[in-house]
Amino acid sequence: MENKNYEAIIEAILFTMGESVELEKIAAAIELDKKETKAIIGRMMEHYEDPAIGIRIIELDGAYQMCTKSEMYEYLIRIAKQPKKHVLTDVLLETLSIIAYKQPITRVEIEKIRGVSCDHAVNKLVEYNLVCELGRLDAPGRPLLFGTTEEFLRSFGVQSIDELPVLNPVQVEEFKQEVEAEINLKMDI
Amino acid sequence: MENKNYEAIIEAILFTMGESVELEKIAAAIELDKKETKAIIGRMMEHYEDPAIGIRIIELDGAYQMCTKSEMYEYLIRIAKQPKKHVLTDVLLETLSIIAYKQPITRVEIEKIRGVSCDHAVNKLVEYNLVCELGRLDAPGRPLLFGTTEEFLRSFGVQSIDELPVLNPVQVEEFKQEVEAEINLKMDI
Amino acid sequence: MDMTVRLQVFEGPLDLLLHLLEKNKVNIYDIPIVEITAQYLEYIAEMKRQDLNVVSEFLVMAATLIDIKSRMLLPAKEEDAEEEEDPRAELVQQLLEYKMYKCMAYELRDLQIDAERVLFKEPTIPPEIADYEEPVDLAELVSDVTLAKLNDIFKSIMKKQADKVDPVRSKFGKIEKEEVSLSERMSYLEEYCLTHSRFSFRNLLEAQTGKMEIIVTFLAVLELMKVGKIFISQEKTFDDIQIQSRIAA
Repeated sequence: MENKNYEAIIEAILFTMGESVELEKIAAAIELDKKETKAIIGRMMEHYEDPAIGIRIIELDGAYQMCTKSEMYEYLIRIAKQPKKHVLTDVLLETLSIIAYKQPITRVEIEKIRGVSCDHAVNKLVEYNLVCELGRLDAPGRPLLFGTTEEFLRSFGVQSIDELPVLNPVQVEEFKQEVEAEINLKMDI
Repeated sequence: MENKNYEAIIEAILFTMGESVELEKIAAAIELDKKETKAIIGRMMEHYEDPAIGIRIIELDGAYQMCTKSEMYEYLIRIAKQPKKHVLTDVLLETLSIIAYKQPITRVEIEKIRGVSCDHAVNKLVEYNLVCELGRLDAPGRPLLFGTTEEFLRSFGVQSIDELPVLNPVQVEEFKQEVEAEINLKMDI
Repeated sequence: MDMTVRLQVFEGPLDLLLHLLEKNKVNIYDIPIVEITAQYLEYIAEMKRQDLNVVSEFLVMAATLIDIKSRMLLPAKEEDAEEEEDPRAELVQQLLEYKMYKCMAYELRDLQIDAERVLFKEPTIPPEIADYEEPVDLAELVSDVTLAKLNDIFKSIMKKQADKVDPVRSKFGKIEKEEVSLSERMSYLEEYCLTHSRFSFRNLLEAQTGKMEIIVTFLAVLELMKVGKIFISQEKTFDDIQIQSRIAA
């Protein structure tokens, strides 16, 4: 294998590791001795100084790390600053409504109602600070309990969750059905 | 600023973010329009194919991500840890392939093709982030619609769902002819 | 038994059917329906012994096969033999589609194996940049979503829940092994009748411990009445029912 491909391997190693990698380890991976490896990396470092390249290799105490050139920071900040497209999708809204009306509620219970995994939706709602952890349920596995936040109340313009539009009609209906089912089962001889 | 430096910036952005970055965001960061940005990235992708380079840029549904070339795998794995992967059973793969080709699709439609219920498989695929909800079908019961995710594209190394291997057009054609000859059947696959 | 091992391989009725077609080395378009149906039924008969829950999904297909078989055995009328669709057509179509996706599943697996050789990188965002965080604008996020809308969404979800649940069947719970069997109850009652020539129906039921026992005991009473081993009488509506033994001590 010619030199060039050693560079490709080292590049791939430093890229995927992200953090600093000791010279020894790199040498072992490409099956060359430390001196040769060091020479190759030295050449690569020089090559990376080309302004057409946005990343560089730095040496830290016998280890090497790939990082962005500091001239690129202003652009990176622009990427970071770009407001993420935050949208309350149907999935998020459904999950939020379940949490609002059924809190405190566990992930499993939400999944039971929606019939599909809800990890992603719950995490997003937590990220948006509309939902937060309320502690853990005293049950096997001690699952997390979720509820709405103060931000949620503020965003929807209510003082407390008691002020949420009454869900009683729904609940009452549920109870009625349960009771009826119960009665039907009673033997009336 | 000349073209070359745009490449450096994009390189730095993709390197730093690690994850996929939408074309729109990159374009905004370098203050060019999407078309120009896409052209630059296209050139970069070509340039990265040089065997002296160990990394490449992949496109995922209008977003870009940097990754290692698969030829580097055997060296990388000596140092880097293989990210935890989900083992996909036959059931999961079958369900996934139906969703991939027929998306957006409801659970009932999947069940019709497989002849078995698919709740468990769909939930697992959602949990693995290979499949996600796409909303609800405007039909009685408003059933959930499912489709594949960006993670699916990444895990299977395709740019977009249009790039999935075609449902064997030759085979389909052969099937059709055979059938027509044999039982005068109208195929509709 | 090797059957057990083999049975668990099948993902569903179509999977089993494809297996049978391959095993018999027959063309998917020309299914020897009589043989295949027989073999299919053999499999599910074996399955039934293992797990009734699994079998239910296979039974629908069995019914379809038998239906096709019977239609194929019927002599087709001469005049419309040409236009008449092969009874197997729909099944063939279904099998083909299923086979296609099964085939694509293997292709996906190959793609996945290749894709696994590619490694990505964790974000390494310099702290100066990472510290900068665009706050989520909740007002904008929530914007046109009102509480009333949230309530509507919740109601429709709960309604969907209610629709999904069969109000009667959902209360059945799991099907468990019957703890009180009718024949057991009947012999218990017959024995009781040997020593008691006349007793109260109400007392008899009150002596039972569970709902299931009450029901089965009631059924046993009806059964014994039918075969003439007991005789029942009631003075007025809602009065206690008297049971008289007709079994000689």
